[in-house]
Amino acid sequence: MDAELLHHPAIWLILGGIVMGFLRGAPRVLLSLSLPLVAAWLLWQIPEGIYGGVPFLDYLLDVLQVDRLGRLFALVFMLALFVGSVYAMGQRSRLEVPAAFVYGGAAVGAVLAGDWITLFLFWELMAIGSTLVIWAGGREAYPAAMRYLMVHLFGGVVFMAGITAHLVGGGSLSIEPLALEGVAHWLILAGVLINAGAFPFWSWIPDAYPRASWSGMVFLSAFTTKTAVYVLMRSFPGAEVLIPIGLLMAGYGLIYALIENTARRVLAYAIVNQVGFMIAGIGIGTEMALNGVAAHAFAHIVYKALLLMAIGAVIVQTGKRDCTDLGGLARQMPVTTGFAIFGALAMSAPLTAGFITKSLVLQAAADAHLTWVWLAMMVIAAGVFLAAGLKVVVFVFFGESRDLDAEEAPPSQRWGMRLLALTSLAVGCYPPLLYDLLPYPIDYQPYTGSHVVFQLQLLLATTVVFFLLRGHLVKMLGSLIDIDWFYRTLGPRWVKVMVYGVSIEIREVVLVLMRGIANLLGSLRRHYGTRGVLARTWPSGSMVMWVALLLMMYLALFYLS
Amino acid sequence: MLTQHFPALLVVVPLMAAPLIVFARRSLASWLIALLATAITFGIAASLLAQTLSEGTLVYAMGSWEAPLGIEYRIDAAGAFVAVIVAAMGLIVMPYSRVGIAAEVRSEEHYLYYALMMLCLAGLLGILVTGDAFNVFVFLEVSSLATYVLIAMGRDRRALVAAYQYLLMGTIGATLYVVGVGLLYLETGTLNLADMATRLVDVGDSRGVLAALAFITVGISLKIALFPLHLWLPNAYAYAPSPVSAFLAATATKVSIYVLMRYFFTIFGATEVFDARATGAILLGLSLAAMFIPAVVAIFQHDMKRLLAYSSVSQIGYITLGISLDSVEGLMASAMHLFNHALTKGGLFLVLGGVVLRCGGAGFDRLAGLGHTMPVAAFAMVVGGLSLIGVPGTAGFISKWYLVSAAMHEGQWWLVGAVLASSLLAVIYVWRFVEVAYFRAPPADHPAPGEAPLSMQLPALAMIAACVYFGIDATWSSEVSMRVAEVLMYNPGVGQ
Amino acid sequence: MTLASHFSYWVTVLLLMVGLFIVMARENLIKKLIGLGIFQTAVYLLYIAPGKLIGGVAPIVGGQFAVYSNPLPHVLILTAIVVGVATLALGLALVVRIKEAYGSIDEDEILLMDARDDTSPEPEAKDG
Amino acid sequence: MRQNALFSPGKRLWHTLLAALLLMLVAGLFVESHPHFGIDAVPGFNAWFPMLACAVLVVLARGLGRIFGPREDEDGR
Repeated sequence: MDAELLHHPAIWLILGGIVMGFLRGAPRVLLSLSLPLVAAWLLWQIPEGIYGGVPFLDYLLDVLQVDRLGRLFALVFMLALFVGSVYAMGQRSRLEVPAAFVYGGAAVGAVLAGDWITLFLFWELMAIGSTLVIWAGGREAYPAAMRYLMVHLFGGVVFMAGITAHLVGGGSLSIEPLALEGVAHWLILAGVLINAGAFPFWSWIPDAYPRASWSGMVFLSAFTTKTAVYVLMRSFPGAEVLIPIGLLMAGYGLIYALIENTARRVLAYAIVNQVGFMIAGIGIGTEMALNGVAAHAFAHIVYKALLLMAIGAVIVQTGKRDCTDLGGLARQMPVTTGFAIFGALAMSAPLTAGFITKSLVLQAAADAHLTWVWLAMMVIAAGVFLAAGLKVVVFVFFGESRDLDAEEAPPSQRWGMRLLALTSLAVGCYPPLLYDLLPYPIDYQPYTGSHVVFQLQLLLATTVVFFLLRGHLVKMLGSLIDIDWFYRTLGPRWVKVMVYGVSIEIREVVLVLMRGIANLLGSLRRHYGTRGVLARTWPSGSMVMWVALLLMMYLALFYLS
Repeated sequence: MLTQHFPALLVVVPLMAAPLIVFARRSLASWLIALLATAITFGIAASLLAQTLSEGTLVYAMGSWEAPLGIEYRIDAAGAFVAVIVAAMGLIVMPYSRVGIAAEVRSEEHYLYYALMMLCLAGLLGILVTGDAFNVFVFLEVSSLATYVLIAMGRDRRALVAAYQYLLMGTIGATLYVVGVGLLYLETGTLNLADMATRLVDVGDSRGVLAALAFITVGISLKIALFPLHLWLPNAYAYAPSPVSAFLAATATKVSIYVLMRYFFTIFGATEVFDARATGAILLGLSLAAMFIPAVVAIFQHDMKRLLAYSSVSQIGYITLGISLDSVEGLMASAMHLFNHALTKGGLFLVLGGVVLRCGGAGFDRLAGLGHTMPVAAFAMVVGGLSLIGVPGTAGFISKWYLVSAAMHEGQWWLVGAVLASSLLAVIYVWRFVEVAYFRAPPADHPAPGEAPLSMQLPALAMIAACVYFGIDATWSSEVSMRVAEVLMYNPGVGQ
Repeated sequence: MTLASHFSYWVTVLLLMVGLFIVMARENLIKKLIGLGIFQTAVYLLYIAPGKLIGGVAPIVGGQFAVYSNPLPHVLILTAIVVGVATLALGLALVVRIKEAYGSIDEDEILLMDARDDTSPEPEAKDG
Repeated sequence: MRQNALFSPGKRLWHTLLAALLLMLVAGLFVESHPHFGIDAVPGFNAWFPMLACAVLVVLARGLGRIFGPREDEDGR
């Protein structure tokens, strides 16, 4: 076992998170602020290379692999943890921040994992940590936390099935690009895509994330989907199937974000949209594209966290979550408003991180001469600015005041936002800060006249369209039926709408079917419940009958076969 | 000098401790004797495992009568492995029992409890060391009779009915086993398991052998509580005193599984019986049913003990699934899960025993708010629950991994899906506990309990900790399981 | 291979089935135990009958005896009888305790009483 | 009720916006660009294409909203 493993930042983060669970007050805040810095320093000390030699199952694991890509993601995660801790200093829940450290630590471990098994172990730990973060959101978050856990454990078992099949089939233990041949690789892809929020498992993001506490969602937005993006970059660069998958996610995210009324759900849909954008970028697969995806993962974490912090501050002040209940807060919370505007601009305006990263991916699509992909990405770039940027900022902070009781966000929250804004600005003004960390050598100049001008054209045009169509946008505010709705509430009303459309006979049949479905849970309880056929105390006579039956079956089968 | 008698001493020590305890009568004295006896037994079992691992099969002629005439004790890595599980569980339950039975067993019966535990231990270990088919039956009955009484000691009157029903079922199971052994005796003319395996090769595929296989399989399946022959188990586990539930959950069914493996692979494995007939297929079907149906039943329980009992039936399905794959990998996964599940379920029942002591019951109405009133116990239960699910970092994950790999080796993709889907059901029933313990307010009449006494908490936490330890460092357990599988598969008792 | 030559087996199988049927069909706990006893006794027959050879004598080594019966099954069954007696005794003792606790030895009645006692609430509906 | 949420940009903001856009369009004619596909060589492509796209998106979303909305569970309002 290599000594470097003692300096594994993920282990320190996770252990620190557990210790934090037993602390309160100042020591806890201090620990939460210092841990990410310590972890970043530790990571910086470890030279690139593979460290391991930990025996587990029948394998020797390379627990720690430091290379440019992994280090970049790990550093970004640490930044997210640090800024999130600053922002969450006032969080009353004793569970949330420690859980976030376990979660973030596991994410760091996953992106620094040198082999599939280590990756999977951290992957599952992330699922548990993030469930706890959602859980800390309070009583309303419990069912969502359970649904979230189920989706991720399901994704986990698919992922695990893929990994075991890959290893049993003689595949290499280290994480290398896979050819997408055979069931094993498809299972791995499916497992990762479930965590990325791809169809048909995308609804967990808007379902669970917005139920976390005001600070919880800031943590949640950073890790799970980005880790999935990272694994896809590692294992499936250039897999063409990822382009349609990513674009589908992006389109879904856009449309739903346009309609959604709850501010943080809008941002959750925007996460799906942007992750879809990145996945499409991975599908392009050129060095430029992969650089762009890695860089954009960073930029996205920064601006999405900034927007979520601003909305989180609003939730703390007003207790309201919906666009229709909010408005005119600019006067009461000017600083927060300023940061929110900056967050929206940081998606793609020049001088911010978003500008220097998004254009990389677009450029890669252009260089690969993928006309339709490039056009779609243009739409995404414009649409997300409209749906998640302009819409949220304008509906929440401007417009008529609703006489909400609100004050400016407290200093801890303002500091969190300030740090993020500065990060985005610094990287946007001096791109080499980020470009030098990218996995591949880069030769791209973001600040050319045409780039700046065309980007400004795009932003201004989108703003104009937004103001022109704002009436429509307001009218359609609401929530749409999503995939999760089908498995959560196959509501009787919806059934009626369906049923009245068809002729009488079919209606009868469908009604009977629907009644059957409605009765299913009841009958399940009858059979499986404590007094159900299968669960009650049986008279010993019937137990003996089973014995006799089984014996007969064995004898008959043995003699006949 | 003494070591050569270890195979016999493994049984004799607890067997002799029982009458000593009865003579001692005093609760404390009998406890001390039982503790000493279990400690010695565990030492013997551990040394036997070490010996069998390094030297192979150990043969001990009872009373120096050589095999064809006398009864021979024969222990190999497989038997010693399960013996260590059983003896270790005994060693953990004993210190726990001192306080653990105080609330559940009448004080004048305490010495009987210890004596019966010793008999049960002796019987279970006897099954593992003996090399004689009929002897297996005798030891099976010794342990079972002790078990019936132990269950009947539960303070609920339903314990009596549970014990009675278990007695009926257990006796039928054992009798069916004897019928099978009788038929084998008629076919081969020997009761020595090793000889039987050799001679069966010549006898081949006769009807008598097939009937014997059927009787033995059904008889042992009853003792294993393989679905749908599990009906006695939930009540037996639910109403027995907590230490007894823990001990039985970790050992009794496991020993029977060992017997089934022994017969399937060592005795019948030499013939074509297992391959040619539908044995594997039937076992596979029953295992799948066991993995799903009782798991769904567990979801709807509102008593933690019953929930765990049904979960046991479901987990036994995993073990028999590995057996039904009929491969070394599958057998290894089974052996692995046998060990890991003993750890997990034993630990969970031990923790629950402390909870029952404090809360006065294991019903969900009593357990509400446990996360606040007994945080350590609730947390331990959650960790054990994670192991039931098979979350990485717990022992359950290791078994799940090997089971999935074994199914992959056989190219059985759909089985992989079944195993993983079943583990999602476990998520739901474990979540039921989490929901009750953390989201519900404690009942109004709750006596504000506080944690269980240390003598109960430490053994319980040790088991749960072991559960995590063997989930992280599985080197030992996987190596030994592999040996066990190889011994069972390739070394059919014949020669050495 | 006539019916007569396998007479003992037929009896064994018949007794096994009768015993099992009594356990299955009777609700009276004591009658169930009687059925169990018959079931076990059938097994004794299964062992002992083949051991006896027509014309065989007790297994005493001596010049004048060429054919003798196999003594092992007898020994085994002695053990089995002991086990059977213990089981039956324990079963009857349990029935006595059950009678004390429930006032009945009818299994259906007892289970009905338990079901009535089971006042714990049905689990609430689960979502998710 | 919902209409209250509407934020109308004042005349000054409108004029600034339009002027800026116009300025950028003019500037776009003078900067050196590297069109890849042909369509992006059309003047003002980066302005009219997003406008068009956003309009289409909004229409699409309204249509979908009519079919799939509103949601009828604890999230629905």
